[in-house]
Amino acid sequence: MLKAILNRIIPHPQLTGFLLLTWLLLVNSISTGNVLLGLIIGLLIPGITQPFWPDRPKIARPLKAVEYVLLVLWDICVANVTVARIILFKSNANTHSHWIVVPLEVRSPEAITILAGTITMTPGTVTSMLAADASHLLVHCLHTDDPDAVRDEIKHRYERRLKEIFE
Amino acid sequence: MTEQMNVTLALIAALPFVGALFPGLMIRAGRDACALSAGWATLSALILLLTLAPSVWDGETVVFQVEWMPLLGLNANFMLDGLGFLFGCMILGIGLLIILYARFYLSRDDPMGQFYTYLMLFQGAMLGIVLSDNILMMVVFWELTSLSSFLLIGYWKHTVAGRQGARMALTVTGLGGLALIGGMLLLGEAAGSYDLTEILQRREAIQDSPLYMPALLLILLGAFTKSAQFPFHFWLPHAMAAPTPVSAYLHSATMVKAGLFLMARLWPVLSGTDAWFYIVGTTGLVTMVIGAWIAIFKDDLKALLAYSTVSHLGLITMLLGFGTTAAATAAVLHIINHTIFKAALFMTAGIVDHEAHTRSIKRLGGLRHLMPITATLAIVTALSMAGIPLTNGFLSKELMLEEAAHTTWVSNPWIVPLFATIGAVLSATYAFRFIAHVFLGPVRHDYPSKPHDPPFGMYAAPALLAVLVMVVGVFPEATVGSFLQVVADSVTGQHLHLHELKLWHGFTPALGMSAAAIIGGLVLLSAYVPFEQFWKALPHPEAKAVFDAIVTTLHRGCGYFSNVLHDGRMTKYIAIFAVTTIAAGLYAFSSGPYLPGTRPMLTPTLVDYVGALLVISSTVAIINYHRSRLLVLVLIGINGLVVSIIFVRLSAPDLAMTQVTVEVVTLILMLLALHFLPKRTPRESSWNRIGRDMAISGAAGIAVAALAYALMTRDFSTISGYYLENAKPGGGGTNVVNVILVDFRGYDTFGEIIVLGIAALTIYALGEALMDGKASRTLANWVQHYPYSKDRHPLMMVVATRVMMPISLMVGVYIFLRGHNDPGGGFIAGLVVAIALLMQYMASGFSWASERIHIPYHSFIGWGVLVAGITGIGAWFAGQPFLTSAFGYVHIEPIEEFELATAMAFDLGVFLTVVGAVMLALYSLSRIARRTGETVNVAPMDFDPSAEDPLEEPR
Amino acid sequence: MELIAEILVSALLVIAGLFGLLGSWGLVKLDDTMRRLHAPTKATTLGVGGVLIASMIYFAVFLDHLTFHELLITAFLFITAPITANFVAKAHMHRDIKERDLPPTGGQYGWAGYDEIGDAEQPIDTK
Amino acid sequence: MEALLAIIIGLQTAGGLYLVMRLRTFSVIIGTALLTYSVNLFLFASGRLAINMPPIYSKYAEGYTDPLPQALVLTAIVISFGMTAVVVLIALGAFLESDTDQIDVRRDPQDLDLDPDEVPLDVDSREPGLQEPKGDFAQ
Amino acid sequence: MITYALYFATVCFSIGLVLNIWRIRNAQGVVDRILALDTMVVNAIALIIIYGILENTAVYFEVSLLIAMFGFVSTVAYCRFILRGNIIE
Amino acid sequence: MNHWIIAPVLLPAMFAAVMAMAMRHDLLLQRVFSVAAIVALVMIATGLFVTTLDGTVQTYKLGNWDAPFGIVLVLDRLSALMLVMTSLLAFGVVLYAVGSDWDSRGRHFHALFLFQLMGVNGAFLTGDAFNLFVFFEVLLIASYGLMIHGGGGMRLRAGLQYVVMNLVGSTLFLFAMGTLYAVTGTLNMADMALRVRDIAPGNEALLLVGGALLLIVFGIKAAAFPVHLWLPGTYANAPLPVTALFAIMTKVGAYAILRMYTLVFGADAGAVGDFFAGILLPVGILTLVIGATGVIGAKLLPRQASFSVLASMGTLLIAISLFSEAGTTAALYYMVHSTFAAALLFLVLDLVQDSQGVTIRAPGGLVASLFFAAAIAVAGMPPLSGFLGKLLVLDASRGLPETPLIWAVILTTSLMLIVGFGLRGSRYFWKPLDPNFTNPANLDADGEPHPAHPIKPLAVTAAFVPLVLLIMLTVAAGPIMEVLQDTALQLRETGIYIEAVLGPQAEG
Ligand code: NA
Ligand code: NA
Repeated sequence: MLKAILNRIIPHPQLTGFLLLTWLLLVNSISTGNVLLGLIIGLLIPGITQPFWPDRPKIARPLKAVEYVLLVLWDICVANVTVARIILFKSNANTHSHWIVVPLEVRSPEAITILAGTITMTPGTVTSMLAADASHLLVHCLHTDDPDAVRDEIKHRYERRLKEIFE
Repeated sequence: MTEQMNVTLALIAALPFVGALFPGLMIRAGRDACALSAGWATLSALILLLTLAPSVWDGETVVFQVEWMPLLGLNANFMLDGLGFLFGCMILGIGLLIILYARFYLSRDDPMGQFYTYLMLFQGAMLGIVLSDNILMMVVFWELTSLSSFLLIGYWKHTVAGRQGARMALTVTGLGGLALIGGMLLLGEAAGSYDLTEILQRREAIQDSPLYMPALLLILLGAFTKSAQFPFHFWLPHAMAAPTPVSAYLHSATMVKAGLFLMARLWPVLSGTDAWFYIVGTTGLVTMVIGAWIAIFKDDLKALLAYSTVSHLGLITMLLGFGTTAAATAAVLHIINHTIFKAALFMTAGIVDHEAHTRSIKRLGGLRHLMPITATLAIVTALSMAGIPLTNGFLSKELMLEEAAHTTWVSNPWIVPLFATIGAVLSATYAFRFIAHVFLGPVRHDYPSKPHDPPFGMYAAPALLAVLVMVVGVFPEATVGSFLQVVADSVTGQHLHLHELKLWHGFTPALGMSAAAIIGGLVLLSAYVPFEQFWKALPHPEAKAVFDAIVTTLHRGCGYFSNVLHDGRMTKYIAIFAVTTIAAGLYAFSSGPYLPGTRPMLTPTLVDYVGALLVISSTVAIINYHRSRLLVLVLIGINGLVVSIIFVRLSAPDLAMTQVTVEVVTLILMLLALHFLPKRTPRESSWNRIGRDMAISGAAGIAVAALAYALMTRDFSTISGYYLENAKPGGGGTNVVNVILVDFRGYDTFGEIIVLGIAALTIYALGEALMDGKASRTLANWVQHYPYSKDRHPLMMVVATRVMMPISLMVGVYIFLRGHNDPGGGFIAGLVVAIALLMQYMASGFSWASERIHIPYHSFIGWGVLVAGITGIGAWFAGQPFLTSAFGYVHIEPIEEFELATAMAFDLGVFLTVVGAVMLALYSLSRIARRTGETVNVAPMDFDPSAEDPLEEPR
Repeated sequence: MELIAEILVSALLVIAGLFGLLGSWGLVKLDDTMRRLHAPTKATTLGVGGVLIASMIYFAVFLDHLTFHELLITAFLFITAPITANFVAKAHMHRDIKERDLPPTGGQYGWAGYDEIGDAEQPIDTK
Repeated sequence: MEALLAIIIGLQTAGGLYLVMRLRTFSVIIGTALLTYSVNLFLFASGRLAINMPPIYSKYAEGYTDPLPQALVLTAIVISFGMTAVVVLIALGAFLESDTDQIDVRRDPQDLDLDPDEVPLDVDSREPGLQEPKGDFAQ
Repeated sequence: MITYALYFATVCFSIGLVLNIWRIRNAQGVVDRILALDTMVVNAIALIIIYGILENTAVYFEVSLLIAMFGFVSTVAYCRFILRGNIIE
Repeated sequence: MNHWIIAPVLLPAMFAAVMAMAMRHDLLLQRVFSVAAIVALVMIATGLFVTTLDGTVQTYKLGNWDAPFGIVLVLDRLSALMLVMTSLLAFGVVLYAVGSDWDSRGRHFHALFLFQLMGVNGAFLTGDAFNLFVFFEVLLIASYGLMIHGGGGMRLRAGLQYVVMNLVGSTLFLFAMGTLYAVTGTLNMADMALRVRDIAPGNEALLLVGGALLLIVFGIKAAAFPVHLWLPGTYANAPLPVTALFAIMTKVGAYAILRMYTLVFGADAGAVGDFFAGILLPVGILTLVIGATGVIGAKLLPRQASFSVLASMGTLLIAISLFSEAGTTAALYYMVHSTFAAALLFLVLDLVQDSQGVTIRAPGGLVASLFFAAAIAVAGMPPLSGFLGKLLVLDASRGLPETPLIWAVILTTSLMLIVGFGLRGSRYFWKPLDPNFTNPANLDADGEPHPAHPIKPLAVTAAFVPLVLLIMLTVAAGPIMEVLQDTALQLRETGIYIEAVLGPQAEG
């Protein structure tokens, strides 16, 4: 009963928390008034957006998520250097681009999206398209001589972790 | 001359108009009732007029004055003197007879109520002319006679002749009427008054004035057109398309005499100059001769009579033109006589037409035996027209010849008498022809209808007039002598010592001329057949052809010109507008002193140059690639982006934010519309055109740039300091721009949100209209010309939106709340929220999303306007004007102090309107799209891999 | 402390500037739209990210004004950049790349842009 | 700076006007959008230019630029947004209803009918109805 | 030192913008241009932030926030137009 | 402070908002509220008008901010007159729209109608130049909605032209506004007037540029040559009752010219004032000539009527251009007259079309009589007020070097109008329909002619509203002229206005 009511009031507890945080980032001051206001907004907005997000995934292991974020951040830095080197020092003719098909095991749309995003933000790869049934990812690789290795790394480095986080 | 105020005069003037109201209603009670209702008013007016006769006979002027437009000098002033009395009697007396006659003349198919209404309107107008004391008032009635005669001539509107004749009369008399307006205004200025009683006293002032000549010409133009003087005579015969009662009334007895009346009325002040003599006298003489000449050869009874009327009007005009009192007296007498015999003649012609079903002289003859009464009446009156002794026509014609005999024209004593005699000969000829070819001779067997005398009601009126012809003709002094004296006195403005009117004056030149006329007439008639051959061999310059050519050319020329100018080519309109603006700006600039500005300029940095480069190149690219529409939208996005960066650079964060947000919403709308529009613009303009447009727009650009530069580089003093000082203390906000928007100039903002609201309503209404029209069919048959990607609601976008939308909404709230103190505010917040929703629509489709969050668009707009309005109105309760703001600082533990301002409520109104308006516009566009038969997704994304059975029918 | 901050901020700015420039340069240099997509997607994000972090540090240290605004923009860009890139890629593929030029998915269905899934009749909205 | 801005304003005006004089509704709309940019900048510039002086109270501010034109431009932006939305929709509607997106509605200058009452000049126009009088009662 | 770094970054991003414009001028298709515009947006955001640091003010921050938001929306809209025609079907 | 001054703006706005929100599905309710609102407007406007009769100029400080910093509404004789005129016109038109069912041929007619009134009233009342722009936009955008009411390809295309022309005009308005602000540093019209009077000599050229641009803007609204070209297409293709309402739109332009170029750029502004007076006369003359030319040349009645509006605007501009007491008096009288006359004409034309299907087929007596009356009014023939108006203009323009030209043009064009209306009117109303003639526009999908609609009594009654007003304008011309003369006097005495807005010490 109580839980049901609480569910009605706070349909998205994580989102509420996230919005509160965003609010505080925005107003840039932590005061009672702002926290209260942030809470109110954090409660109201999910009320509006809730119908658009009917099945929320469970984040099973939040700590893993933090780890994942840090990993990706690091990879992004590396990615930039990698891409920089390709752009600066490789002629177009010497750049070997490939399409890479990545079969997916994660099924949650959120996980797939995060994976796709990660791929795009990290070294030399851009998620170009999903299979119609979201079972595969089409990735464009800027330069590699071993497409399979790239595929394997994606699966190993990112998808595995995402599976852990979401399932 | 003494004046006497008498309200009867107003009553007389008003009665015909009152009478005009009835026939239309009374027609339901029958034709007799209808005629009676018109006749009643006329008779009453006539009786009232006669009650004033004693005053008139005493030489008094009866006046009645009502102020109408004293500032203009246009007043409802009426006066009655001898001349007015004469015309009044003619108008009402003949009017009464015509009403009687028309009752029998018109057929059952003719709308009689309409006829009598028009007739009474005309009567009122005509009476107004002759009773007006104010010359502007006279013009009013003058124009009214043109209008009512237009209606009467066109009474048989189904006939070509009726319509043409009506238009021609309207055009010619309208022309004269307008000239008359000018003339009267000038006359009034020369005389210092518009009141006749005043004007008639100021002969010297008027004739010495430099305005005399233009006034005279304009007034005479009015008089000549109305009285059908050469060369404006041509409309009168065509006006004969009217029913005969109308011809008898308007086109012989009354309206055409309005011009004569005017000349007689103004005779004391306008006549006596050389200009008057040569213009009026000559015109009259020429008209008299030409009219009579043409009349002879007319086979149509009414045409013959019409040209005869032209001729007689010329005669009278000539007499007035001579400028002597004796001639004027003769003119007056002929006005009386012509009215009597010509009205009767028209009525008899009408009877012939009514009975024989033709008025063609060539088909008539011998009617004397079949309709003896009519024949008698016709012959008596026609003899009067010919000027045969013992008829009234003889008297005045004799006087005319007498006057003509003494008149010298450009020091030549022969010209006028000669032409007057010729005129008289021709007059006698057509009068004799009228008698001989219609009534005399053997009875024919081929009349279209068997003629016989009409019922008494129909010939009563002409009979009465025929009797008058004889009585006056035999006993002139006893019958019209004193009347003539009264009228002549009033025309000339002097007390004249008239000779007694008598039949026998002894052997005068006039008698000889008269005799010559009668003999000449008989001779010409006897030689009619060869004479007619001779006529037919002559060229016939037709005034109507000229008139038609003018009207046609005018219509064609004006139409062509107007269509070429207003040809619906918007691009041309814009070009003209641009050229005008540039020219006006340059002209204005060169018309005043200019000093260059002295304000120190800001030094641009690298970024500024880059920004400029961006705008310049994207603008050039837009022009270059403008045919590729999607590309243009991309390029214009660059332009917008840089403009907002310029705003940042130049200290306008609010502007930058607004620019960015508006940019996106506009882009979305354009993309939505472009979906249905052609994707490319064809190459259509010629190089010439492109060159022209380049030149124009280049000039405009240079002009604007120069103007902007000139303005930016000079110092000025502005009211802005006040805003900077008072925003916080007076408006409670630290963002001065926002305080201006919601407080100092909140009223502008109120208007602005209403603009948005209206825009949305318009879009909505248009969308609905398209659903019913051709567009709906076009859409239903919509064919996608390009293959579309199968990726409709992609998973990644949906998921991203799930995160982005709450944040965006929050940003919206944030921007809204901070607006009063920092960049932001209701408008931007509204757009942010709208775009957040839009993002959802893009991700999952409009239908899916709008089903899940129902936004009552109309209510948002309505409430927005109401909230803003009510916030403003709230100030009333504090005794303050609309939109007066209040703000205060609230402190509730444990929350720190915060500010509450009514301006925020106002901003809320802005917010609501913006959201509602954008959403309503999107809704309308999506509705158009759905008419193409688009399917609607029932799941947020095309394929949800996490669903238990993703390919199962979606929830 | 201030010196460290100064060095840090300067370094971040320089790096950000370089990567920003690199992103745009890549856009110019690379010869195929799919390849060009790589440059700005990554480089400019880091470019802006660097600037944003520099700004955060700068305001915190030199103006005693600790702000986290910048994190929000950073987050925004990081969330949106892959989506944008994905859309641009799809648009490019839709216009210029035939399905046969792509490797097969290896699954039951083709790539999303080319293959319709769920052919089930969907309602036609008449509202 | 002033000169740069003036050039930008002028160029946008020229470009906008040029496009407004094109023959298709879409170009015209784009043209008006460009004109809107230019006039907004112009109106903004009427308050003179200032760098880093936003009219928002701040203890660091050395001065404030003229806030009034900014408020005016804001109003103008919003209004022209509404106008643009309407014009876009009308253009769309006009296209769907008439199958053309031409802005010009050509009117033929020769498209004049003469009243049939008027007798053409080449026909003898001598007083119809009078030369051969029918009379008011002719059957 | 920071000032110089700021100038350096400014120059970099400005050149970036010029390069973007070059790409827009010499693009293979409209998608290329959309990509360039998207890059421009990012460069512009960076410039605005740098400008804020230079002028010691946070007043322009929200501008860049909105540019970030709406740059995304408009890029998606362009692409959706190319992909599907109707962007909010 | 007299809160009623804001009522002519607020009342329609609030009613329209409520209508759009709560009554959009209930036409009957919309009609009731719309008519009620307009009746209330008539009463309020009349009341306000009465309060101005004592010669005072009242102001209403919005937000309680003093001029020139806040926006003030100014109620003087002229603005009150315009309000009365607007509301009376609106009353007739809205009755007609209800009576003829025009309001049911599309959505939101009444809300747009009231918003339009709000915009017009706001433009008449405001004392602030930029606010004038805002209310121009309000009335314009509402007019766009009304113009395309009911849809249809041709109407939409014409509507698009109308919108584009006005968009360009609005852009120019802002250019003018920017120029004027940059030179004078103010937006309040009274304040601007003062600043214009002691403008620095080096700024005068730029000031003139601003004024000239503004004049073109108002010229577009007032359909002045050569920026009048939009009018015939727009008027002839809009729903005719809407065109009847648009009779006030051109007057908004005329009003703005009258206001700005007497107050700000008027005689008190010295050389600046003389400059503008000189421009306006030729413009008026050319507009009149073009209008009259079109009246003769037009083929269809609505187009002809549209050109007659041009002609009347030409006459009005001539009168305004005199910038004399008599000229302004004449202008005011002619303005009131031509507004109602145009409304009458367009309502009658709609009656004709409505009663006879698409092609006009010699309709019955009442409608024909109404057309005759309308044509008389528009052509300036007696007995209706058009004649008096023309007399006034002629009278006011005497004694000038240009008098012969003005008179010749006015009188000649009057004849052209008479000929034009006579030509078309007799053809459409008198000539029997050729039985062999079938206008494709007059046939339905099956090739059968559209049945003639019965004339709706309320519509006919509504058409009488402007006619009755014209008759009153004629009969009561004397007292009305006195009021108008006082109005003209007040308009010329700019000191009263400026003092009312800026306070007593302002002038001097
Ligand atoms: Na990657
Ligand atoms: Na798909």
